[in-house]
Amino acid sequence: MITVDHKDFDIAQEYKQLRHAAGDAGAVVTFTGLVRELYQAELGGEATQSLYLEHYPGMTEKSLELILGRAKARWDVLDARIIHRIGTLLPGDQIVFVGVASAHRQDAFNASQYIMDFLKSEAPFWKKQTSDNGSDWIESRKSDFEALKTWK
Amino acid sequence: MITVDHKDFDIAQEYKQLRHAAGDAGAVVTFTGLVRELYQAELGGEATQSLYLEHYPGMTEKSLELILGRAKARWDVLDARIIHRIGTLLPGDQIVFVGVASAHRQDAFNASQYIMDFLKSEAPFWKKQTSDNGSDWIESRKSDFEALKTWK
Amino acid sequence: MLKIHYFASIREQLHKEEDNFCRPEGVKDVNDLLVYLKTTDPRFSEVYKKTPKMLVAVNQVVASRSSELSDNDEVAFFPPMTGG
Amino acid sequence: MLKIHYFASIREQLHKEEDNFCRPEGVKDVNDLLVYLKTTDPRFSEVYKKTPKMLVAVNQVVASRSSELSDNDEVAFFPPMTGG
Repeated sequence: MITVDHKDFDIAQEYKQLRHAAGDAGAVVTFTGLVRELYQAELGGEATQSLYLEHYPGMTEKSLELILGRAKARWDVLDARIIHRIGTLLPGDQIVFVGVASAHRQDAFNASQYIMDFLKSEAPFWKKQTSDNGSDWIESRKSDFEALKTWK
Repeated sequence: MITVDHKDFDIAQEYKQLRHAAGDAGAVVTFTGLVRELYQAELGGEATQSLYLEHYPGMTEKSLELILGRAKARWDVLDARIIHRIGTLLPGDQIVFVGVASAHRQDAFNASQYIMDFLKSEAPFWKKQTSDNGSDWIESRKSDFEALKTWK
Repeated sequence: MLKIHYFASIREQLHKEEDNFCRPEGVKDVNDLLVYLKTTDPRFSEVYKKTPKMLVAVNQVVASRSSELSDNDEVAFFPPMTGG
Repeated sequence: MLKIHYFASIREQLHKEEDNFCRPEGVKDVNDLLVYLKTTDPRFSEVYKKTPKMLVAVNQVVASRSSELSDNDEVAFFPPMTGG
């Protein structure tokens, strides 16, 4: 199931739901992305005051469904969940959740990492960071494109 | 932190603790292993009634610390957590938890998968399954040894 | 009617979220549309130059410069995605 | 004193969790200990044959057949691990 919403999410509830929906799962992997105070620390960036997340309604859901479908075709997935928040977020806030339940751990790890890697470069979300120095749109990271090569 | 205990664990509490201890985390990955009703479905196994987990007190904690240390040396880990249950468990019960908080998602995914892969073959735990046909010690899976080659 | 969406830095620099107009004669693919927009909208022309990695989607699927356009298509221009 | 632990299927088949005895003369490494146990304990000999993948730990670290033994070492025999 896919949710794109301003609302926050509760990992305990998502985990419970995954276990329930999956039936006889042996492995559940969850990934949660958080707003970092020093989002671009590596680039000498300054402290984040807030992060604004814009998206393309319609295309976002469509692209997440496609990514989820490819992951399910490639690995044995019993149940999977994607949540992505939009709007204004603060440091420490949850941005994104991916949860996968499988019979075996390799499927759950691979599928969740695959979903995150492609979400980064295929799902139409854009981040704008506000810091002491004003506001700036975040540039895509080269390492995010490199990550896609793993899945060839 | 490492815990080996009969007691169950609460993923929400572990996640909260990881976020807190990690400080400025951008990514939290959790892995939870569960008792499957059909543990060895692939081998034509029958339904599990219960699973008994034996361990080697002292060596267990030592080997988990070593695995955790190697993971921390290899990836940027802000905080990590391993919980492994022992004693008698029932289908659907939680067996094992691994949680990793990092600045970036690749570190969190890699470190948690690495910990699980080596936990399987280095930490002295043994599973005994009880089914309609009696009790039997679970055999180690070839795929678990194959998984280690990834990390060479 | 072509429905054109602009997102993120492109939307901000253009000071608009969308354009709606009938597909001009001769605009048969994305490249034609880009030429048309650059010719008729000096601000778009400027933003296009400043966004070398500009992406395009046709009917909510990422497309290439040579993707054909039909009447009633939904086209979107945006910078590389940075979600997650 | 050598302290010897048995785990899982090995423990069950031997009907005991541990053995404690002074290191016999000539028992200098794990292999010597195995020979000693197989000679003195027919049941161990049988279990050893039935457990081709038997592992050994010396002082709580997985060791090889050629690992040297000292007085007061803790030795453990067990099948391949199946945790997680």
